[in-house]
Amino acid sequence: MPSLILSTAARYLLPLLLLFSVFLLLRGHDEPGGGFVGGLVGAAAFVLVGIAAGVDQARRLLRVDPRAALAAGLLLAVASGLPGVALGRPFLTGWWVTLPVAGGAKLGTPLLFDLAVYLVVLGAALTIVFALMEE
Amino acid sequence: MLRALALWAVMPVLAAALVLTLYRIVRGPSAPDRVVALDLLTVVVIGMIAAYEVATDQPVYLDVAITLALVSFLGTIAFARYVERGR
Amino acid sequence: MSPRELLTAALLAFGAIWILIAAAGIVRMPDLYLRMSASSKAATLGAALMLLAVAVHFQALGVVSRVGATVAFILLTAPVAAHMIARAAYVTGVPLWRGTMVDELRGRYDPE
Amino acid sequence: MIAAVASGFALALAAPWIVRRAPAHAGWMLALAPAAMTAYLAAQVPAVAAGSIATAATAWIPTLGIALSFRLDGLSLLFGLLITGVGAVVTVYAGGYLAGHPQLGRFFASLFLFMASMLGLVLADDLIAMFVFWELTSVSSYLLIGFDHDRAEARSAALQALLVTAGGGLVLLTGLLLLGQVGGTFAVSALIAHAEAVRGHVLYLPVLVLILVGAFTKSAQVPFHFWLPSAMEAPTPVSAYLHSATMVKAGVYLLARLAPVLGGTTVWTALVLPVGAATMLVGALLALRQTDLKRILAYSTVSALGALTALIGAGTPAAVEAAMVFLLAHALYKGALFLVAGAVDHETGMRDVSRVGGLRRAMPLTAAAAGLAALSMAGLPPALGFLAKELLYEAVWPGPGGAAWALGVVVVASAALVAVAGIAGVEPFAGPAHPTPRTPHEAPPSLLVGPALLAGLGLAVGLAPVWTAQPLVASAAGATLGAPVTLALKLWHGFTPALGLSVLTVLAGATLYATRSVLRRDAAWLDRAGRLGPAAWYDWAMRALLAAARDQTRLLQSGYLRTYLLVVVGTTVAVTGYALATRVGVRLPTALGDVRSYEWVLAAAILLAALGAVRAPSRLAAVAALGAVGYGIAVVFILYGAPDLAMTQFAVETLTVILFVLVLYRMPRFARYSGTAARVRDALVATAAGGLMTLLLLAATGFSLERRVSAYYAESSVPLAGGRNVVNVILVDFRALDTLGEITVLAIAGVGVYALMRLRARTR
Repeated sequence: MPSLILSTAARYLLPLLLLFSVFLLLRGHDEPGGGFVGGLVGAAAFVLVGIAAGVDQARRLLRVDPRAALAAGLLLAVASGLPGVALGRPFLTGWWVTLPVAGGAKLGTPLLFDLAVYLVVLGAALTIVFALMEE
Repeated sequence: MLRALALWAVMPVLAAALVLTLYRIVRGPSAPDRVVALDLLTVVVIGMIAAYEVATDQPVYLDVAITLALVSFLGTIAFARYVERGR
Repeated sequence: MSPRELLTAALLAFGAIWILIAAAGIVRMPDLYLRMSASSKAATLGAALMLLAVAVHFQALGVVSRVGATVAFILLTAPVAAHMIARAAYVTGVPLWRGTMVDELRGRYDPE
Repeated sequence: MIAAVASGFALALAAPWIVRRAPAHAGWMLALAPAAMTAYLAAQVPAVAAGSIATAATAWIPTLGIALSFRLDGLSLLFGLLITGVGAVVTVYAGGYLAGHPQLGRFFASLFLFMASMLGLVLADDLIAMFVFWELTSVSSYLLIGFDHDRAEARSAALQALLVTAGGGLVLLTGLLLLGQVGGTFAVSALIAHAEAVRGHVLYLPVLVLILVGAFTKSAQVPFHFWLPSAMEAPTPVSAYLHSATMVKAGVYLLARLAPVLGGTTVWTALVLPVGAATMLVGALLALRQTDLKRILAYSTVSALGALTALIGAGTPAAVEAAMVFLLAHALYKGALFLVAGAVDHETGMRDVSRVGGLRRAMPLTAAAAGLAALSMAGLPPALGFLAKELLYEAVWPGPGGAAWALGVVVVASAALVAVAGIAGVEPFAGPAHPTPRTPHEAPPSLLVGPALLAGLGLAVGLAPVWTAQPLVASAAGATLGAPVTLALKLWHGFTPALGLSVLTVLAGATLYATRSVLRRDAAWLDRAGRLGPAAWYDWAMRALLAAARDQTRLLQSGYLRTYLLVVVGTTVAVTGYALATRVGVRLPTALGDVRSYEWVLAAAILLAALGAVRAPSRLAAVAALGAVGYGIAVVFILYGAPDLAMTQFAVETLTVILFVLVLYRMPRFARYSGTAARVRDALVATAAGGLMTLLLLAATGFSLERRVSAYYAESSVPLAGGRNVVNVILVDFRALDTLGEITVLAIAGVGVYALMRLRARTR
């Protein structure tokens, strides 16, 4: 018996939560945050939808199966280590490139790795929660 | 002076609130009592964070406060849903 | 003590006192629903005041925006949470206080 | 040499493919390789006889000083020739014997795996390399004994053989490692130089005993002999090859190879000689008792192995020379007799000696080969066996110190062996023809060439020992004694007391042969003795092992999550506690002064919440209290300036609450299951675990941490990794590999839960 109030609140809260989660992820390198907590907050957002509107709605909203996110995360993590090897340095060495856009914003493999961690944490948490939620 | 005030005046008050909340968590006859107490606990902690930030002149803990606010809301909702289902 | 510091101190103190009142309410009140009325309202106000103190104290854009987001978030989620818990409690039959004068909801609320 | 061993293994891989290509004459084609190897080794004889020793080595585990080094000297050459020569003959024989068998490819693969590993064993100069090949032979013997695995007896026999030989292998490994330590090197050739030091070393006895046990299990000496007769479940070519000519002689080879290092002491003779003699006697007597052709030959092999061990145990030059000649003779005639037994079984479908007879008319050539081989086994003049027996008697002749009992045992055993030669070689072919399930006719050529060649070789070497065997045997004996030896092998030794003794033995053997049926009946008491014998011990040990396993599983895998947790937490506390107490020493906090007041309150709050969780009346209360504890710890993180940690802790805490809530919803009503005793025990374990963690943390904080590490991360966080948040930089850049590990664990947990839930859903 999902309560009407909760689902409406969820509809407003979800974007805020997701925004905050990505915000935490991207800021992780300089300010407190990072892949782990970002992933957790992201998972919390979808759990909220799960509770408010039921698991199927949450799965539809996620559009991709949590286990796929899990796998993609792990793959990305390993992939982000490869450029280091390509440069003859040990596996997972950081490699940075300064993008011309936004005043020389720097994009580096550690950020990719952080994103990978985000995906894995999100995937794992949702896999578990959705599995438990399913009747 | 402000920093001392924040630390030695406001913190004890919050500490007292903390103890009262814990009393309710432990004794609370029904489950929802405990959930409400836990919710209040979150607010007390947010208060502590705010006081601590002023005391240490460090704004960095605000993110912790946001995360806490977001996430504890979820805890309460989950509890509520569980209590509704009986047990 | 510059006016800014005075304001921060006042806000902090008031906030803390409101939270203390909420905690006292949660302990002294006889039944769940009264406790909730005390705690959700007072605590939210208390936290908002203290966060405002932080904003006043630092007066940096980053800080103020984050404080604003937090306060907005708390104002949005607290009532919803309180509603959910009260509903759950009422539905599962948590007893009201003996001295309750009238229970407008009885009989008119169909949980299904 | 490495090429020879490597090609052996390559052949093992190629065999199945070759069999599929040309099933009809696979045997012949595959036999070419071992034949080529024999030729190659034979070509080495003159060089080796002249004393030159070929070596080849490649580094294998340099850090441990273990190299895959090979060394071809007389002893290895003799064994190498046996392995490849008999191997070639057996391959041809197996091609015919198992013609049309669906899994012939698998048979040849394991056969060549065995040949290559046996060759590697005899050529290896490094103890560890030799051990690896040793174990490989045990494994391939397991594969071969259990070849037709649909028969239960074959499977149990294979398992028995594996357990006994591999068990011995373990003991051997310990011995070899100890020897390596004592001798300072794993290379056998180098060990010989340190022989004095090894023999004088305090660890000499344990090393000797361990290695002897390994050798005795492999060469089926008395307490461990029971696996060989039951290994007759293997197809006959395997019995002929492994369990007579090569594998069972690996133990003898090991003793011979290590004799210069370990031998020569009174302990060596006191241990090896009696065991060998006892095995010789037991094997011979039991052989008389059997009726199944292959089991008779198996027991006689046990006896022959006993003789070889005894001779090497004696250690005198005469004994060693006798051993080498006897080794060669035995391989030839026993191999031939086994192949004949296989032919008889193949043709008549029966192996019971008492019910088979008069085959000489139907299988003349096989009969001839069998007769020749029996001649050599019985030790009659023209055959090599006679020469071997003469040398055997001269070696054991009680000189001034020699033990008279040894001669007595040897004579009795030899007499029995003569009788066995008659039973195995002559009885099936002599006398009137008996009805048999399949009408016998001459064996196909592939089954004939084996016995004929081996028996013929036995005769040829006997007639002209000087050119054929003398250089080989002399260098082999030299390698065993550690000193070059000159040897004059001649058939006729003149009228020596040894000759008189052999005539006596032959006569005794003939009488035994004549009264064989009587012997079989009244030797029934031997079976009763068998029940108490080692075979019974083995069965008892097996049953005891299974029973212990069952009890242990029932105890530990009780199915209750509670017991698992108890065991896990209990052991961790015990082990870490012990380590902490002994190494680091318990360090209680002394300076409590600088703890601020609200930190006390926080600590009290966390404790109160924890107590609340423990005494909670309902599951939900417990979860709520746990949530409070989690929040308390997060506040501690905040107070000590760790925003990242605090955020993660809050998030994790809440998700845990959510998970709990979801799980509790499915649990049955809450009731107090455990009694007070259980609760007290759990409380004790929990407090112990908590206490341990506190002490660990105190100890950790007590250490003067290596400031350099944190300093390095702090100041290199921006330049190297371009990030001011050191915690995250460490997580994602400096220690990214650890994080990779952690997220993999997380992924596995996620998938694990998913699988469990999916499984549960389907079973409902």
